Amino acid sequence: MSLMLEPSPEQLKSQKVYKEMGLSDEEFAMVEKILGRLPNYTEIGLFSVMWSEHCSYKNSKPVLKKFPTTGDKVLQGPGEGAGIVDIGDEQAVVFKIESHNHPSAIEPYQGAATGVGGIIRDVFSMGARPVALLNSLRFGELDTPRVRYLFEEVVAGIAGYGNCIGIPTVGGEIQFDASYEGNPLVNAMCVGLIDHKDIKKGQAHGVGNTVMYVGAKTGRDGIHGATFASEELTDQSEENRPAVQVGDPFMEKLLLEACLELVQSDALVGIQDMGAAGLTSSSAEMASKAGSGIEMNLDLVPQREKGMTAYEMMLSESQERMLIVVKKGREQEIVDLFSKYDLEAVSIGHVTDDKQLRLIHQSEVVADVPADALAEEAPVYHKPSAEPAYYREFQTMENDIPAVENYKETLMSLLQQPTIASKEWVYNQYDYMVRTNTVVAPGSDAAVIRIRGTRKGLAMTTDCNSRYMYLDPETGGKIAVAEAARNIICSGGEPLAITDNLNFGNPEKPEIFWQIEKSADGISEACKTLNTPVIGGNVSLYNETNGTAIYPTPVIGMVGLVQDIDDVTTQSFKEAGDLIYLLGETKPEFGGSELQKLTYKKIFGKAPELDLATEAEYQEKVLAAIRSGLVASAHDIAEGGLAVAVAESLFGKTQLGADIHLTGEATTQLFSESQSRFLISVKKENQHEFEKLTNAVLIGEVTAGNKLQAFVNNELVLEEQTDVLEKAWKGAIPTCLLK
Amino acid sequence: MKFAVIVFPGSNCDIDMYHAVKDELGCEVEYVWHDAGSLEGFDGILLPGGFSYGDYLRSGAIARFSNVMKEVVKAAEAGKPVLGVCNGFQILLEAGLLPGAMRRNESLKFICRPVELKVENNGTLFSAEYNEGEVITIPVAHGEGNYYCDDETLARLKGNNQIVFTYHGENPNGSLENIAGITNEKGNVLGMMPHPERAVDELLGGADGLKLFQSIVKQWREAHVVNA
Amino acid sequence: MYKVKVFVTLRESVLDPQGTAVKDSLHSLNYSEVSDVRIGKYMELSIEKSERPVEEVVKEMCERLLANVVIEDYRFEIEEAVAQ
Amino acid sequence: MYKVKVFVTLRESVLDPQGTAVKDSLHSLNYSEVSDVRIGKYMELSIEKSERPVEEVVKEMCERLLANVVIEDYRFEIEEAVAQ
Ligand SMILES: Nc1ncnc2c1ncn2[C@@H]1O[C@H](COP(=O)(O)OP(=O)(O)O)[C@@H](O)[C@H]1O
Ligand SMILES: [Mg+2]
Repeated sequence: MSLMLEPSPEQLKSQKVYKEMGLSDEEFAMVEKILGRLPNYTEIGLFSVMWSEHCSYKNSKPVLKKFPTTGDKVLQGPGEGAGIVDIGDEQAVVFKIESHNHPSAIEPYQGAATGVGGIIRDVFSMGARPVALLNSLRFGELDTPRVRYLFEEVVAGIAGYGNCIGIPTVGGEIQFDASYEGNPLVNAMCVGLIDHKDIKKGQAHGVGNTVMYVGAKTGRDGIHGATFASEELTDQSEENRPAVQVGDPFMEKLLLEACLELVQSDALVGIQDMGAAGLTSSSAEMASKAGSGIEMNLDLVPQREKGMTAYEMMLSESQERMLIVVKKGREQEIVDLFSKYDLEAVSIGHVTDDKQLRLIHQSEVVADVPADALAEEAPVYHKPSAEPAYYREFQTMENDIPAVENYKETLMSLLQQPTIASKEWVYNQYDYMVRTNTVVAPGSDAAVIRIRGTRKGLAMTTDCNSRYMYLDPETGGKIAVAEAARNIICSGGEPLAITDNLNFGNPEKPEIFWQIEKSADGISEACKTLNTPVIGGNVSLYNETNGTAIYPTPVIGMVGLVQDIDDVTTQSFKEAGDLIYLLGETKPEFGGSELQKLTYKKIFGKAPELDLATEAEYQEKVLAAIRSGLVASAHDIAEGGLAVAVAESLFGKTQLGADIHLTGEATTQLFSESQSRFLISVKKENQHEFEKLTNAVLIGEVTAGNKLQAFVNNELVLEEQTDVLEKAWKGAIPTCLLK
Repeated sequence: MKFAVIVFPGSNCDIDMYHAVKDELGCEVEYVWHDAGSLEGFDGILLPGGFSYGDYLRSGAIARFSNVMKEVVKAAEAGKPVLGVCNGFQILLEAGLLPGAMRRNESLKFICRPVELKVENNGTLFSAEYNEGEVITIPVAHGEGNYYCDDETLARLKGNNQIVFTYHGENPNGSLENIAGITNEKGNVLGMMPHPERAVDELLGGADGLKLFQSIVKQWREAHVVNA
Repeated sequence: MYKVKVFVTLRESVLDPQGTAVKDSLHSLNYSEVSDVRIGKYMELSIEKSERPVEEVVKEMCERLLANVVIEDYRFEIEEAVAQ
Repeated sequence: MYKVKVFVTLRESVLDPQGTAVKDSLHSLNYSEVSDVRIGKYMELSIEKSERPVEEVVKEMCERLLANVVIEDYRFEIEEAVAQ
């Protein structure tokens, strides 16, 4: 029926139907040239999704080229479902981050849930067992019902999927800022473990081998999701949006277990998940990467709805589906394997040698296009870039120290800023313990999971301070990587590599493109100095609502190796009598700080400086001290400065307190957000040795007094009960939600 | 003593249960798939947590029809220890091996955190190693742990000392009379929402769950090993 | 073919946390006229004709699976649907 | 007083994992005659009379809270109840 409604190739061209699919006149002409004829409706659909920004990176490729992607330990860099890094003993860690921003803006629960489901598939499609999930979230200020709804539902969606499938959600970060009000960010990261011998790729080798479809049936949901993700959200988005995808974590749990059994079989040739652009991207990419072709009979595709067209089946983004290539003649084994998990595995095509993606539907060839053209030959655009006026102005500003009247009240207010406040309300909804490997649960700098059967552990974190990014994307980029690494170091791990998620506004605006370029420069430089290559990532552009962009938000996901689980260190002070040290220099740096925002309700000026050489040196020293067993606790000093860091180190152990002695200008000493600083506590008996290893300054002592006291220039400027501070910090987010 | 960990489609704490028994107790243990037709040779049956069949419809409602559940019923009738944790508890309720039913948590939110439990009855084969009234810390992780039963059933639970664990301090889910874990009348089937298998290793934050498993093993040894 | 609608509700005596939460939300949205909310499940089943009377089949399915009679009540409506 | 029954169901093309799981379970219990199951919500509300027409109030509540119109459809029935 609906086939008859599809426009003819001639109509496609004359009525410019391709424009609604997101293709430009030039791009349509390129397709016509590649094919040597006019494309039909299905074919132009394939091109439109594969050439969308989301799938082709046509606007971001020149930027991604800047990233260092290789290293001694990198087994798989960008280009597959997820990157892979060696961790010794023939084991490797697999990880990737991915965004689900636009779907979450429309239907937050399902948008977030399917985001989690998608990134898990990316990891197990490499043959890895997913062992942990993290996320990075951005919302508007919690003062409108819509934002509170988005926040609550996104958290519930992440929990709903992760808890059900049984992968612990062990960490993440959340920031609140008005720029995200209409366009929240939902980035999900998955970490997996694999033995080297099990590494699988998404490649369709071997002419005559069979292409099989496994997992959920295909419905009309999510058609043109990739294109939708590559446009700005407007008030009309509600109408244009594709049918919302609903996640089925139970289906994915079965699919996960079946696929992990499958990777042990030598019948398997290649495997890839059907993510964005579903059947189209998985088939075209698997063929293109292997230098082969694929022919599929769409009549055989398991369908959830009646009367689906070729176009609909190829563009559907129904969840929980995988495409696999298996050796010819071994299909029945695969069918049997999946049926143990109540799943269907269906042969739908075969590998060819002509490099074409050929589709047959109801006995007719409905598409016949070069696989490379879809997967590899999208145009690449070098967008113009222009330094924004705001940046020039901010760079000329002197450092401004906000006026503080009452240090205690200021600390209390900072602890109640939702960005700083306890995220317990969030992570208590996540099963962060399932699979019983979580050594450091959410709430410390980085999460740590042990690797069962070894002494090793993995430390992991996501970080990005978008305010610094906005003020100065290059410095902000460096800070994001440095902060992630600092979190790993403080937990006793050695940074291995990163995955990144570049969330930005519309790249067609030169000021936005400038932000993208500059932050990539900063990230690249930091990755080189800190020896953490980029092994994969994701790009999410067009994050704007009605013309206003979000803050630039290139989220960094980092994983580190804990060599010996005894090295695991947390941020909490351990015992009264321990000495408190500050490593790193404190300067009057308030640009983009929590105190600046609290005081002026806006941000301006320069971002804090970062010297990468100093950062690297300190990180090395702190890790050495931890590995020598000299450190009782270590905490990265970030939002809210030293005072907040000390308070956080006290929380969770109500009986403890701290006396801190500082010299200099009090506001700066307490609340500046200078970078490359660590708050470390050390047992008295280790004082001498610790001081030999680092040039950290002794600033105080952990007390039994249940009270935080800060002295500046020998004057007591701040005094409050630990439990009063903790209560304010814990209660802040629940209180915002009650309003 | 040899344990079976029953694996339903969607179980996800099976591995935790398996390792708790194997690594911390040093007992023999095997995974048993939901369609197994026999539980012969197993001395103790463990139903792990997770989301069997996605917990769609009601938690535990679909799993209780699995083939293996007939064998679990037989094992329970034969007096073998049967422990259901979290989803395992929900399945035991749906299967009628324990009285009552689960509602959604009062907060309507999934809740994951360590909670304090009070050992109400240390006279069961699951709790003998604890002291009566002892307060222990064990994590919960569930969305539907809000236990309910009618007055008559409650009176019977109390009368027979079937309430083994209650929440101490804050009740995380709104359950009736703070109930966290109950046995059947005979005392050989225990269902509990908190996860003792997650509390068997100080590295992961605590080991208060260990005594539960040790109670089962000790009891079995006393009954079966001739020279005990 | 029958189209069967099944309604499953918590028993009167059982406190309904979801219903309470929805009522509270409605009140905070100023729908003070709402005095009670109970939340249950609504299922639509398509059932082919078979030898057994459809009422008997549906009742059995409800008792065995669709409702938990310890805390839930159920009722159903059966419509005969015209085959397309 | 009105007694209002609200039926919330997933939109046609939206995947219903619950319905699928229940259908599969019914099949394995040998109810092979069941060809489709969709699961939705059923709510019973008691609403006091107010100035605004009750239809209008209920529709608004459905749109704002009771149904998620992005993926769900709703319908309702209103009965006037005799005050006890
Ligand atoms: N910001 C980025 N940094 C590094 N690599 C990236 C980035 N964005 C995308 N990539 C890489 O490009 C490849 C294609 O990404 P993507 O289309 O998201 O894969 P998938 O469809 O499997 O999710 C992946 O290997 C991914 O890691
Ligand atoms: Mg992928």
